[in-house]
Amino acid sequence: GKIVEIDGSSTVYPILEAVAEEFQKAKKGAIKVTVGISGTGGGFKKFCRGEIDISNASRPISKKEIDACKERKIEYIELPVAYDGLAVVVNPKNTWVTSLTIADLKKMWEPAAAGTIKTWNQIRPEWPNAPLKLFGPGADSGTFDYFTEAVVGKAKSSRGDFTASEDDNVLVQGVIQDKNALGYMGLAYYEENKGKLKLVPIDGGKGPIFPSEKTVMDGTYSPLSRPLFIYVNKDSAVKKPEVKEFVEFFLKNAPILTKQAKYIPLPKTAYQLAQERFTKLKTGSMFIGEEKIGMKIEDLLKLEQKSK
Amino acid sequence: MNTKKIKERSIESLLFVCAASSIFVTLSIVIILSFESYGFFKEVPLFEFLTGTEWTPLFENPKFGILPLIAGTLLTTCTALMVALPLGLLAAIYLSEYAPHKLRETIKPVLELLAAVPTVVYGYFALLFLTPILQEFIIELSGFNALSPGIIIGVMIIPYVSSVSEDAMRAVPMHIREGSYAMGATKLQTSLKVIIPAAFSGIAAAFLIGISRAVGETMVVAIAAGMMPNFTINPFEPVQTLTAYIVQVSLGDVPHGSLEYKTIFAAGVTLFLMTLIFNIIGFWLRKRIREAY
Amino acid sequence: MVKDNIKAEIRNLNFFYGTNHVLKNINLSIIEKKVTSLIGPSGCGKTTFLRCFNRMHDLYPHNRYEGEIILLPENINIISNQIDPIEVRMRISMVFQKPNPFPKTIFENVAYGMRVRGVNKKNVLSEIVEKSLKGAALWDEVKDRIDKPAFDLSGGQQQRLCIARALATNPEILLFDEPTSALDPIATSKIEELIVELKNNVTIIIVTHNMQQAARVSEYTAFMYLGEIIEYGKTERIFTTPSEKLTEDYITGRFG
Amino acid sequence: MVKDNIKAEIRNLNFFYGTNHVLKNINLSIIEKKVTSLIGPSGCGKTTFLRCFNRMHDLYPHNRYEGEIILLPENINIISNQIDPIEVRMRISMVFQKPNPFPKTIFENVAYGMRVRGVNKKNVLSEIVEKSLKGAALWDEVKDRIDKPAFDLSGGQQQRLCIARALATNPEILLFDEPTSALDPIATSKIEELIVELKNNVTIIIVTHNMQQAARVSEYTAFMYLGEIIEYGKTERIFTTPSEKLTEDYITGRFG
Amino acid sequence: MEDIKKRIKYNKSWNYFFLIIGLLSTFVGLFLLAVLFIDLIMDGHSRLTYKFLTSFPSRFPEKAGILSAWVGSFLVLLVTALSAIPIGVAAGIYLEEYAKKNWLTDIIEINIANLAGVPSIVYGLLALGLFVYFFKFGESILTGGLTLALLILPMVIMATRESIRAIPNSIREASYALGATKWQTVQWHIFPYSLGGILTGIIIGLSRAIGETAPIITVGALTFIAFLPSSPITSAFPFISFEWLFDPFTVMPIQMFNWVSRPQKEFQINAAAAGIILMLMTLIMNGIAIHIRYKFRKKIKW
Ligand SMILES: Nc1ncnc2c1ncn2[C@@H]1O[C@H](COP(=O)(O)OP(=O)(O)OP(=O)(O)O)[C@@H](O)[C@H]1O
Ligand SMILES: Nc1ncnc2c1ncn2[C@@H]1O[C@H](COP(=O)(O)OP(=O)(O)OP(=O)(O)O)[C@@H](O)[C@H]1O
Ligand SMILES: [Mg+2]
Ligand SMILES: [Mg+2]
Repeated sequence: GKIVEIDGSSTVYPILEAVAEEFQKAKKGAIKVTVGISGTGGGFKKFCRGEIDISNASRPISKKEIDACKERKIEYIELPVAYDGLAVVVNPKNTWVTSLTIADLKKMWEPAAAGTIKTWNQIRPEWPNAPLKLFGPGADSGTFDYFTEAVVGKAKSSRGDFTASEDDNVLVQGVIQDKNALGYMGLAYYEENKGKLKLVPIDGGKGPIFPSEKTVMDGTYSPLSRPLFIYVNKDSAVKKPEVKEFVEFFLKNAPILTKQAKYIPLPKTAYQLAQERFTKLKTGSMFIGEEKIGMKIEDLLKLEQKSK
Repeated sequence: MNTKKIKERSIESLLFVCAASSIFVTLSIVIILSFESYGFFKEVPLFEFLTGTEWTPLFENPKFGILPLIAGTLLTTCTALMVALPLGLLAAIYLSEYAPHKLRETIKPVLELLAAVPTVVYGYFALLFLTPILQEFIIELSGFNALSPGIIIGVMIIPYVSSVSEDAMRAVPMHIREGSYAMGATKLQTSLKVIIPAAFSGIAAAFLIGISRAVGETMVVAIAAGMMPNFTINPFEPVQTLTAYIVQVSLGDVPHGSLEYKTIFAAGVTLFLMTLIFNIIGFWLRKRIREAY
Repeated sequence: MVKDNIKAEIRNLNFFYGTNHVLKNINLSIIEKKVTSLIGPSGCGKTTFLRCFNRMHDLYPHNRYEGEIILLPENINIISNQIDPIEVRMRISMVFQKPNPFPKTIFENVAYGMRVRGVNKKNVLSEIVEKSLKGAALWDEVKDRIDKPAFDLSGGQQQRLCIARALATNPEILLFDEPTSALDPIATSKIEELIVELKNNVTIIIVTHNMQQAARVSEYTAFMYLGEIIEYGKTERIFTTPSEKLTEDYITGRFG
Repeated sequence: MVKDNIKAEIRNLNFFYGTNHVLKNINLSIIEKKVTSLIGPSGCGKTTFLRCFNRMHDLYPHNRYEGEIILLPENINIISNQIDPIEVRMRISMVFQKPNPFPKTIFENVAYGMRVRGVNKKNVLSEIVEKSLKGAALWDEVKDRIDKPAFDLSGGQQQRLCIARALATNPEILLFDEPTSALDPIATSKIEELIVELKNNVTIIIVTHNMQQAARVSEYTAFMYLGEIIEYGKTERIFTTPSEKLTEDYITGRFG
Repeated sequence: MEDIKKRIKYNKSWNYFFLIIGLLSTFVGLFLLAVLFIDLIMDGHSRLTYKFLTSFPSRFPEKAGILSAWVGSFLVLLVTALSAIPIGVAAGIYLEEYAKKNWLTDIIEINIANLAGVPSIVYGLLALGLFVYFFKFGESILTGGLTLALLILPMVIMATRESIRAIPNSIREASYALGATKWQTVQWHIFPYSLGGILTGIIIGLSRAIGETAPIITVGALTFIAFLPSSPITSAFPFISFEWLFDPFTVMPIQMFNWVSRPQKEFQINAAAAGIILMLMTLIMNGIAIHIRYKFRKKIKW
């Protein structure tokens, strides 16, 4: 049978799942879609081995991954599909934290903090001398990569002594159960557990800002908002009509489906630009293997179009 | 006559091949584990692996000290054993010496259901049900900790401990039991003074099976213990076990061939060797009871 | 000659393994400080009968007693529900067909009965153990290895150890179920001698399939068949002039 | 009177369970179409000796034969490694101490030996089954329930069923290991009668602990003690004028 | 005498005390099991509908179902059963009836005892290396089934051996004494008489396998699958297709795991409902096993 094989980020998974479900319904089961949850890194590794048609990613493809793909002569089309904000949360019983700066976050999370930064008052002296319990996604997830890059300045550069889970719900649970906890996760997970978690506004230089659809879309919630992507194998796009159909279906329905999946859609024009990019089979990454923290996707796409 | 013999021979050979296939399984385990971890130990010195107290293989500056994972494993295992060994042994004594025949025959299979519950179910039960209850009593208990999954694993392995110990106690021939009762002993005296000493090696074997199960349990700790490679002996803190680490990495589906991929095999070898020792000691002990009567 | 006192009086004893009616209306008197032997073909119920005396059947479900076994001089019915089987067993000991020492040392085997009774003082125990082993004619053979495992003894020694174990608690009645059937001729004759000696102090009931053995050791003999006592009397008479045809057939080896 | 032919000749037979030397230098002749009985105290090696004849010991590891059991007239040594034990067992059948029917129907139990030999025709089997059951004096009792499970039969019937099963394959020698020790007197006498009848067609060796039984059914008797044949001869003579002291002690019940 | 009576009383009070302790210990686990089950039912009962069984997973929790999961579980178990049972039973028969005592069979024996105690995740690693990467079966039903087969193989072997061991030697001797060969004895006696125990062991093994999560995760089967594998029966010659063996799959515990990690609360309800069904499956299988054991025990009394 015709199968579209997709794998990658657990963050992007709900969007892909929604698309896959609707697509299969629209095709009345003639085309099968599988969506794996291997994490962004895992997804790219399979993608660059040519095992899957589409890799979904919560960060742009990295330099290493670009090389890996090149080695196997895998060409890819990079398509932004949605925005996500990272929510930094604490336990509702935490009365002292009203906002955090990126510097605060760095102090907590940088590798040097391992084993030394153990209490809240080490971050700011006015905070209590209570143990600082950190929760975050596992090291193989795109969220982890993005957060470390935005906060510490280098992807995967993080202290090791925090409680990690690939399952964001487990993180939510961890923060709910521990008064001294702090964690970060996709905004959707916060939205679903609003009553039980306390959202912390982030001061990226322009004063504390809460993540929301608006602040994410207009770029003010920075640097902890990010675009989400899919990467389509060019060969598949060319040779497998079902893949092409799937991607087109995706881009056409993205505004509604991303919202249903609790993510923030890109502006309409961005989807049109992405569609164009796909039609032209434009390969390569706009990010040239590094993240442009805080840059709006729309601008990037436009920029790219102009430069051509 | 001759075709009959050929038939017999070929059937025997076929059956032998099937029996020997178990060796093939073990060999594949050993080969695959050692092949992949050989690659690992080429890059990470064994000494560092065995003595390092930090395990952060997936980070920017990876550290490959297995001790935190071993500590986590031992911590959850010990907690589990503190639950399973006494309860399992007491249940075994009750079932073997006290319970009426009918009751025993009903309870035993029901008790075995404890081991049949999917471990994912147990995992969330530990995290969402048991941990909050425990936190009522132990304030310093983290949301993720070694204690709660340890207790749940303990409950889960009760049937392994109780059923093998019970078998061992019931293997003590009736005439020995009669000898004791004929002296006017009560059931308790008979159990403690005659049955348990006589079934000792079987009970020890049951304990070893329990240990081996507890060491190897995966999903419960992966969900409820916190995935935090923490070099600690405090059961109130989050920890990561060898098994949970393997699951964590598998959930991220690391690419074949990378160093990260090899780390799970290094952890796997460690796990395999740990259980191997327990399994083999347990095997000899069980064999001894079989030969005794 | 002293007058023969009755030690136990069996009245209308019936026994059932579930629905299997194995002992049928047994009436018998056991004479004090004498040896009474029970003979009869395999499966006739000898073992079942013997085990009624110390309530061994209580260990298994679905077993049912009917009737009375009156222990004298107290005049209590030892198979009644009101009587605690543990109390009965403390007064009536048993030696089994197969030697069944505990997997413990020789000392602990013999001391076991006293320990059960709460005696734990080493010197008291030592004394009793020595006395009992002497009583079972085993002391000389084991006195140097009293702390070795009992399993290391030969079959005959093990059986004598079991006798010593039973003696240690000073029972009023001693039950033997084919005590020599697993033993060689020399061990057998040792145990027979022992039984003859023991009867000076204790009432003995012995089940045996060896009629010569019954003739050698016992004063009274009961012949059982299909769960009934066919004939009972002085051993001499039973073996020389049995009054029942069945008894005669059995002792002349016509069947069994 | 016909001349007594020798059916099997045992020469210097030794047998070891691992290192346990159980049969010691046995020499004996088994007479054709006669009953030979083996008597001796428990553990002397009777069963062990009997099981050499159909190589039953081959089923367990570490067992070792030495010497010869020559089957006549072919003059083959049935315990030699060159001889296939299956071939031996097809010619020499055995009936065990405890009846051991298969958990199958009566018919299938008796037919089993033929099925093993590849006979599967229903009418051939039926004929053989009927003949064998008649030969074992069981036909009348079971002919109406030939397709019922064999386990529903009584002990004595089961034992006769096992005899029928053994007869069905027309063995040259029939081995009996205490075939009546688990049976009641009536069943016992039925089987004894059967054995007396069978010897017209087949050579029989029987182990028994009942000396009267040996006297009743056998022409020849061998007395074993501690793995050796102490005395062998006509049954009459052994029981009336034994030449060995040990034999005399045993048959007069001095031990065993 | 009074002394003795006092002593008996003392001994007996300890005895009763222990009776209660023993009873409590036995029931602690069962109590927890009941709590767990009730907890699951409280959470999940509202989703236990026919539709839940016949729907594919969906992003709308109220529409989502476990069709692909239970079909996947069923097919994986089928592969497991077809591969583990013949090999396991054959191995058990060999070891009990054929094997001579030598170093080789000793090794096999220790080895099986050890395999039974190897953590399931190690089997997952083996399968990852062997089936996924070496034989290139991918993350397919075949891989999943074979992985679980490895896991239950020692259980099947042990169950076979145990139930063969329960057959009295007298039956074997009776058969051999009539001149039967080894295989005839096995075929006509050993196998049929031990079948009850073997089946019981197999079903219990399978009921373990159905709940296994870790090794399946290791081989990488955490996937959104909203379709059924290809049909094993085709309309064209030869009417049977083995394509389904190589199809991707999901199984019950994985589906449950997947739902549990969703942000929406309603998915937790789905997870609980899937948990109930999973537990019911294991309960039913265990029930069947108990039934078979009981029936065979009644049929054959040695
Ligand atoms: N636990 C039991 N349940 C049912 N029936 C039993 C049980 N034990 C024995 N029997 C039956 O009770 C009868 C008497 O058995 P018992 O053991 O008392 O005989 P016995 O005279 O001691 O024989 P033997 O000389 O062989 O030891 C036998 O028919 C036996 O089958
Ligand atoms: N499998 C075995 N391994 C080792 N020794 C054995 C084995 N079977 C029997 N023996 C020993 O061999 C000796 C003879 O045993 P065997 O069974 O032949 O005696 P028997 O004369 O038939 O006795 P019984 O009258 O009690 O049946 C005994 O001392 C016994 O302990
Ligand atoms: Mg008896
Ligand atoms: Mg014998």
